[in-house]
Amino acid sequence: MQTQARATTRTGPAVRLEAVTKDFGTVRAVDAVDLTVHEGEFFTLLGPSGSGKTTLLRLVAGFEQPTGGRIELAGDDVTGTPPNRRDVHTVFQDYALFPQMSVEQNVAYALTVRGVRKAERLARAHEALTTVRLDGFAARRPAELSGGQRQRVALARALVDRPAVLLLDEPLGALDLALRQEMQTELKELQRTTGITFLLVTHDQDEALTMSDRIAVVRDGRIEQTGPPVEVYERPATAFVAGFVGTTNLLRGEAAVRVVGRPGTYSIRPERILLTDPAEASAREPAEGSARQSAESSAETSADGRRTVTGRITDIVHAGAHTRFTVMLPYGDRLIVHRQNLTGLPESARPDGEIGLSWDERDAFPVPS
Amino acid sequence: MQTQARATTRTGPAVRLEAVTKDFGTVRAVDAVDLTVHEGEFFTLLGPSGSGKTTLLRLVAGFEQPTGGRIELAGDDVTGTPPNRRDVHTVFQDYALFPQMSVEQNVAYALTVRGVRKAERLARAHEALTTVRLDGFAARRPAELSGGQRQRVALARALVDRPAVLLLDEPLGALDLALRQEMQTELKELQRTTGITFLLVTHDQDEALTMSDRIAVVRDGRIEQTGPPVEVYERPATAFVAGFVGTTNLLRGEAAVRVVGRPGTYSIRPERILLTDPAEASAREPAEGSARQSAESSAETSADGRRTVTGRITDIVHAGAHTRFTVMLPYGDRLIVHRQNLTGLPESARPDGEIGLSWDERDAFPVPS
Amino acid sequence: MPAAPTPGSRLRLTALLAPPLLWLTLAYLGSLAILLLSAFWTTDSFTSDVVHTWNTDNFHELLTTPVYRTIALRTLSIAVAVTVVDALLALPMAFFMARVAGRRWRRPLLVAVLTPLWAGYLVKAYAWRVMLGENGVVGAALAPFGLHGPGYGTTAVVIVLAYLWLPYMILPVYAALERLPERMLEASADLGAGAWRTLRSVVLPVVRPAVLAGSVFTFSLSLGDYLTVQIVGGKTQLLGNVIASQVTLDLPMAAALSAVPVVLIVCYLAAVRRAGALDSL
Amino acid sequence: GSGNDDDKGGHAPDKLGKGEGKVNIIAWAGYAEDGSNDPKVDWVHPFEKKTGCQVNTKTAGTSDEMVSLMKTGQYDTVSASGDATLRLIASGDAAPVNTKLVPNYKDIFPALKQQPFNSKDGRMYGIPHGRGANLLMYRTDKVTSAPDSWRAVFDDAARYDGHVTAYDSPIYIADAALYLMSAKPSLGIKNPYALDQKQLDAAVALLKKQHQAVGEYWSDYQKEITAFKGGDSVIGTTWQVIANLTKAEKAPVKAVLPKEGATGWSDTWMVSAKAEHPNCAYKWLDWIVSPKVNAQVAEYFGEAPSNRKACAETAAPDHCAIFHAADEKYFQRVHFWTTPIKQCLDGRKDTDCTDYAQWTRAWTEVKG
Amino acid sequence: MRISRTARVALGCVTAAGLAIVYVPLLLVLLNSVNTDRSFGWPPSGLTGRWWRAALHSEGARQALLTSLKAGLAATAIALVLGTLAAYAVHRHRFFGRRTVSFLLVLPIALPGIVSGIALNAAFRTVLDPIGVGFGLFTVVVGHATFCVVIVFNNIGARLRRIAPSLAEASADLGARPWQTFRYVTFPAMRSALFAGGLLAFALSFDEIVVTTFTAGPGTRTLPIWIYENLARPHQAPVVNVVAALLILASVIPVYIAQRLSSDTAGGRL
Ligand SMILES: Nc1ncnc2c1ncn2[C@@H]1O[C@H](COP(=O)(O)OP(=O)(O)OP(=O)(O)O)[C@@H](O)[C@H]1O
Ligand SMILES: Nc1ncnc2c1ncn2[C@@H]1O[C@H](COP(=O)(O)OP(=O)(O)OP(=O)(O)O)[C@@H](O)[C@H]1O
Ligand SMILES: [Mg+2]
Ligand SMILES: [Mg+2]
Repeated sequence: MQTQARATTRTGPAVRLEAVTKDFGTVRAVDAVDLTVHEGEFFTLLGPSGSGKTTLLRLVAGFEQPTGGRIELAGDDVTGTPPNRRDVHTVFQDYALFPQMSVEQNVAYALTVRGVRKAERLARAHEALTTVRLDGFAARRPAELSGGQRQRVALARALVDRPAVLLLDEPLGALDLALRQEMQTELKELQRTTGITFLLVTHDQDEALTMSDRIAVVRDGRIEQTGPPVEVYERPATAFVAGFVGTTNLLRGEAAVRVVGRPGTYSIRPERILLTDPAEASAREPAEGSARQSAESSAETSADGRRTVTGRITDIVHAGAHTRFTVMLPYGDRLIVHRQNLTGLPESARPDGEIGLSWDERDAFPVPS
Repeated sequence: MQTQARATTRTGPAVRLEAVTKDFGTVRAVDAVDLTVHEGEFFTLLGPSGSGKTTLLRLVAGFEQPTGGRIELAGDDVTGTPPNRRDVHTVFQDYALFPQMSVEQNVAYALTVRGVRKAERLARAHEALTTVRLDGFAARRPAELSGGQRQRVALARALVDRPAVLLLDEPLGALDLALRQEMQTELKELQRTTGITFLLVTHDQDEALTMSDRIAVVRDGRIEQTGPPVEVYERPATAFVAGFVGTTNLLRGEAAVRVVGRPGTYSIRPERILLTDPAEASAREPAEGSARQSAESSAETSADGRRTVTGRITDIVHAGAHTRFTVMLPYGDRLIVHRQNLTGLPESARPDGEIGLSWDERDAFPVPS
Repeated sequence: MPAAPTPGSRLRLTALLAPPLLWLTLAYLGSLAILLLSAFWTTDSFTSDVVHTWNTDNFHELLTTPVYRTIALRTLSIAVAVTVVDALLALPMAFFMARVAGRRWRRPLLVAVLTPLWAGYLVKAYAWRVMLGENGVVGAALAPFGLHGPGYGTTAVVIVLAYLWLPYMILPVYAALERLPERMLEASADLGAGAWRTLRSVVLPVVRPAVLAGSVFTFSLSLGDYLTVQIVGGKTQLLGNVIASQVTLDLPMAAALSAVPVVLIVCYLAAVRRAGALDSL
Repeated sequence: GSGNDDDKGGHAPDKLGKGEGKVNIIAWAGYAEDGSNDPKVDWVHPFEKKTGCQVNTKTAGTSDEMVSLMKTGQYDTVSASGDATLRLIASGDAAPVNTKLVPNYKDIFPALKQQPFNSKDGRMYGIPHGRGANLLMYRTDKVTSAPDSWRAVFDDAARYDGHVTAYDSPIYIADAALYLMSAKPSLGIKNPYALDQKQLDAAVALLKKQHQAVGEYWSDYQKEITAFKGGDSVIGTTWQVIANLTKAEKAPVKAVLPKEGATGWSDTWMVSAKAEHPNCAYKWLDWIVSPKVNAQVAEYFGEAPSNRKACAETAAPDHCAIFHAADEKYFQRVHFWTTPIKQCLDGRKDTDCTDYAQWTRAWTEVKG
Repeated sequence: MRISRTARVALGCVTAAGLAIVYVPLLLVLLNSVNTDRSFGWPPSGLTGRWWRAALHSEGARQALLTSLKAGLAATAIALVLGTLAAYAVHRHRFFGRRTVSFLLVLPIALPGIVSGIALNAAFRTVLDPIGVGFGLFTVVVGHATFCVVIVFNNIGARLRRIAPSLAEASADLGARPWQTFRYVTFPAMRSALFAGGLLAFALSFDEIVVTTFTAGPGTRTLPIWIYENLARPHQAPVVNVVAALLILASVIPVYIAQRLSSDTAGGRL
């Protein structure tokens, strides 16, 4: 029946959720979510633990039935359809490989249950294993594989009959960093070459940012923001998104007035702040008209739209590719500054040194709180 | 007996391993390791999965007996001493909280077994819980806590009687990124305020780099390099260390000659490479005497010790704080370049654009392979 | 995770639950109900025919005749004693098997413990009869120490019942001990606890539900036994014997007597279930 | 319902029809051997061959079990002892037997016919099978005084503290009553199975005293033999066959019929009132008391045969002598088990006697 | 936990002593099977092989063994089906009264055999008899199956707790219909637990005597009943010893296989 599903002309986006709600007893895990994933897209659900990402994915796969709303796959309403009749496959976080079957049998499973002939089954299983570079491992049992290899078998198993949508629930969560980075590249590559729609769940912002075409940030069963990685990162819709996607300096109330110069809530990314000599900072020319230079503000805005401020470095941590400076401003505000480890560090960038900070005014963007 | 141990004057470093070897049957998990951890130090064992980090920690804790060599704690040979008579406590990766005891009872356990009076026990348990900001949770069971909270209970339990050394086996491995970063800061803070020697095991380079006073990189049961984070990152002793601690461009053989200008194995960190306009790159003045300008080299070295090269951008990934460029050089070498997301990106830094790359000659450092 | 009820899963649940529950209700609970109901009937004293007139004479007699109370108490104490003896034996044995003996030895040891389950209950009881006799093995083994065997009687009953049910206690305790994460023991030692302390604070709480689960068997099997008592009990009689002797003669009285162990065991099970031990059965 | 309804229990057939091809039997262990335990001991297969009636045997351990099994109505015939027969007759579970249809009945010892434990109102309710006495057995090495009275296990029981044994059944109360008949004539016991409340109380008191010296109560061969062999029991009741077997195992024991006489058992093959296979049941009745088979059973089980011609058929020529088969003087001293009922069996009309249910409760109390 | 040498030795001694106590009576049974005496006895008066010969020719023992095997297998089969269904319901679904089900399932084995026996007896008599179903192998099987269910239930339940539910989901996700999921995924994962549970259930049925006594019909003689009848009979006790000895020797095999098959800890759960 999956072949049939594929044969029908697609009449809509790969996945569409309309006002989908899911309650577990009194817990509302998913709360009136609208979501559209386009065909061929690499879409990521990003959110903290317990935000409802897995539940959303399980609703799409059909393991859970929504309490309200409707779910469409390729334009067809599948709200009541059981998992085995949906043209989607899942890569589980724990891989869920069948322990008693060989790698080959695992990968061929979707074909076996559809009654595909043995010869074709094996041919296609090997093709899928080749795609994930595991063609030599067909005869092994899952227990005889390393974590990364298992992950790839799970992938091959889900890809073998080219489902319309592939669902991935934190597929890299159990791997160590080096392997995780390697697998990220591979996954992205695979999605590109197969053209299958990927719907990925993760709580790792790096993973979401580097792999996705679009990201939906989930919080407490609701979607806070949907958009391409750059947009989500550069223009977070809420303070929560700003904080969860990347590190940020959040400034509210008085601190915002003092540092940014305006009341409200503002976010400044640590990597957007430049370290300068304090002398240089004070030498900058203030902007024309002092309306923008409020009395309480400890910072100044120069004519070229850059805002400068001086402070004292309280902590320096060498974090490999960048160094993290913690700078204490007058009035007790604290800013985190990241600086790529290149040459040309100002003299005073040492513990307890007086330092100048400057950023483009537009980099301190307001966020609804 | 722990009180006694603490009462004796310290005569040596907090932990010292001398030619310690541990075999499991035919597997040599730890291979003649020498290691010294000073008092009050935050020391990290960093290495890939299966490298023997946990085994090393367990040898120090006394859960395993070395096959050969000797182990000293504060100058005393403890090679045969059982765990309960060593003045060290462990924070286990899975926390190993006692499920049937309340948080308070868990934390007070070390005091209970030493027969401390109930009133004092409770007072000190609460003090420890306050340190980890969990004073309101004393009556709960471990099962009623979130992952991060459990982790902190485990910490409080190990800290309650101020051991000389605290051993931590991937204590943050099970947490999600946001929580992990928060806990990193907390751990570091705790170590600073208590002055206890921390010996941490991790496979996460970021964690190791940001938290440690010194790092030992472990591989196949041996220590490849020991040193402060900056040193390990900036001056990796081996290609393995260079690759494992941070991302790197490793250049060997012909590629080294073409890119670096000399035969050998070289590492260039992606964040050390500057993106420039290709015009600017070729405008640079070659260094005097063309000895350094070999015929095969596709790069040039300028007078100020900067090496420049041009290539074509094949991939751009916005990774939040930085953007990752993949640049294809003539002859097919590929370089990864990280660039902090600041203003002033060259015109041609777009997909398929011709781009100039430049780096300080010293940033392409040779590594023994 | 158990799935939440949806229309489809509810149907499947019904299909899953119906056969076992029907069986249980029809074959077992129904039988029990019939039995307990018949406790309210009486028997023609001569013909042993059941007279279907509703009355509570049997229970009245049960509660007012001192000998029944004596027997019930004796039975209860024997069941408790057997359970205690088994727990005391099973704990060190299971501990050795699960935690001290090498990995290679575990399976053979377990086989060694389980094999006697097949040897035939009666045969074993008779073997003990021979061993406990005046000139039996036990007497012979104790003689050099100037001691006597216990002879036939309540002590012998406790010994033999404890012997018979020992595997039922070892098995769950062993399973619990084997599942106990090594980490817990290490954590305890790491925090300064010696072996005894660790046993008391960490091992025992984990083992407790398993002991309770095992005790469901040792306790209830002892409570109802009457053959072993016949074989090695000397002149001892337990509830089981009285029920057995009444059953052919006066079924209603036997039914009333049966209510005693039923009530005892249901209470016991309820208590054990509270401790969460039914899951470790 | 009442057990005195004459119509109950059905009627004896006047003539036999063809065998039904099957018969369900309740028997004491050893009464219906089919060679499955010992190929040489088999009188079931020859019966099946001869009559075409397939035999299903259920072995019962006690009289009470037999009664309850008969009540199921699934069985055609039973080898009931005297403590079960009257109950079966009264409840109508057993039917009267037309002895004319059992040719071998004529050779049964007359002393076994028309006894209170196998007949009612002059009608036989079964065919007598065999008999034996409950003897007094003791170990000659431990009991040197050569007792000849039940006093040894009652008033003198304390001498063998912890080593006295007794039969584990309410019917054993009769043994105490029998002893009281001569030891305490003032109680006026005439028949050990007809005790009024006062007499029962006296017997129970005696048994309670005995209880203190009892090592164990026995109910099967095996237990009794091992107990005497091992020395756990040194004195107590026994059956002749147990005595013989214990002696065969080289234990120094001796069994005597004490001067007070003894209780005993006489088994009767009865037919169920609801028998589904009455013809085969009658064939079985005739077969089992035929001289040869009767001899076989008597020898295998260890009892006195009921058919006087059987004495000529025994393998051991002195079997009948050992078991006193034809010794009517011997059996006159034996009071065969009879179910105690409300109407006193000794003919007293002025008082109610205690029934078996009361005995059962008394027995539970004796054992404590 | 580090266990001192002394403690290890002490524990080892207790275990050894325990096992010794477990095996002494069994050895005695073996010994008695070649004892010339007709009844159980100590010390043996001489050695003989005639009981073994008699036992091997004992038609009754063979018949009883056959009956026991039939009853055990049938009861086990029923228990496997019912126990598995119940375990599935309880461990893979949430419903009101979930814990009560496990409680009820435990009852038949927790209540004394004599109570179960007479209850079943009374019920069969009042219900089955009138409709013409007599006591026999069938009633024995019903009785045994009732208390064997919980054994299977516990074993399968323990296994289900350890099988990740995601396996069945993965199968459905890959297009398998429910029965395909059962055939390819669930059943293979449960096989060893089924075997271990079945074996224990069988062992329990095989050695059951009390319930059997009250549920067996005429001519239905299981091995324990045969043993019971023959133990009480002077001529047969040694033959019973032989049968018991054979059982002991033969039982090592299934127990060992069960242990091997279930990589599970205790192999079987009660
Ligand atoms: N079967 C269930 N029954 C009851 N509550 C549930 C169930 N599944 C999920 N929940 C609850 O729903 C909420 C969302 O859970 P979900 O697993 O979708 O979160 P998640 O975003 O995937 O988290 P994580 O990153 O930790 O996997 C949580 O509060 C969780 O406790
Ligand atoms: N008890 C043991 N028996 C046999 N081999 C062992 C044992 N413990 C560890 N090893 C082996 O020793 C080596 C080192 O293991 P160890 O657990 O110390 O690694 P690790 O660095 O902590 O890895 P990870 O990051 O995966 O925890 C591995 O090859 C492992 O398989
Ligand atoms: Mg999740
Ligand atoms: Mg480790």
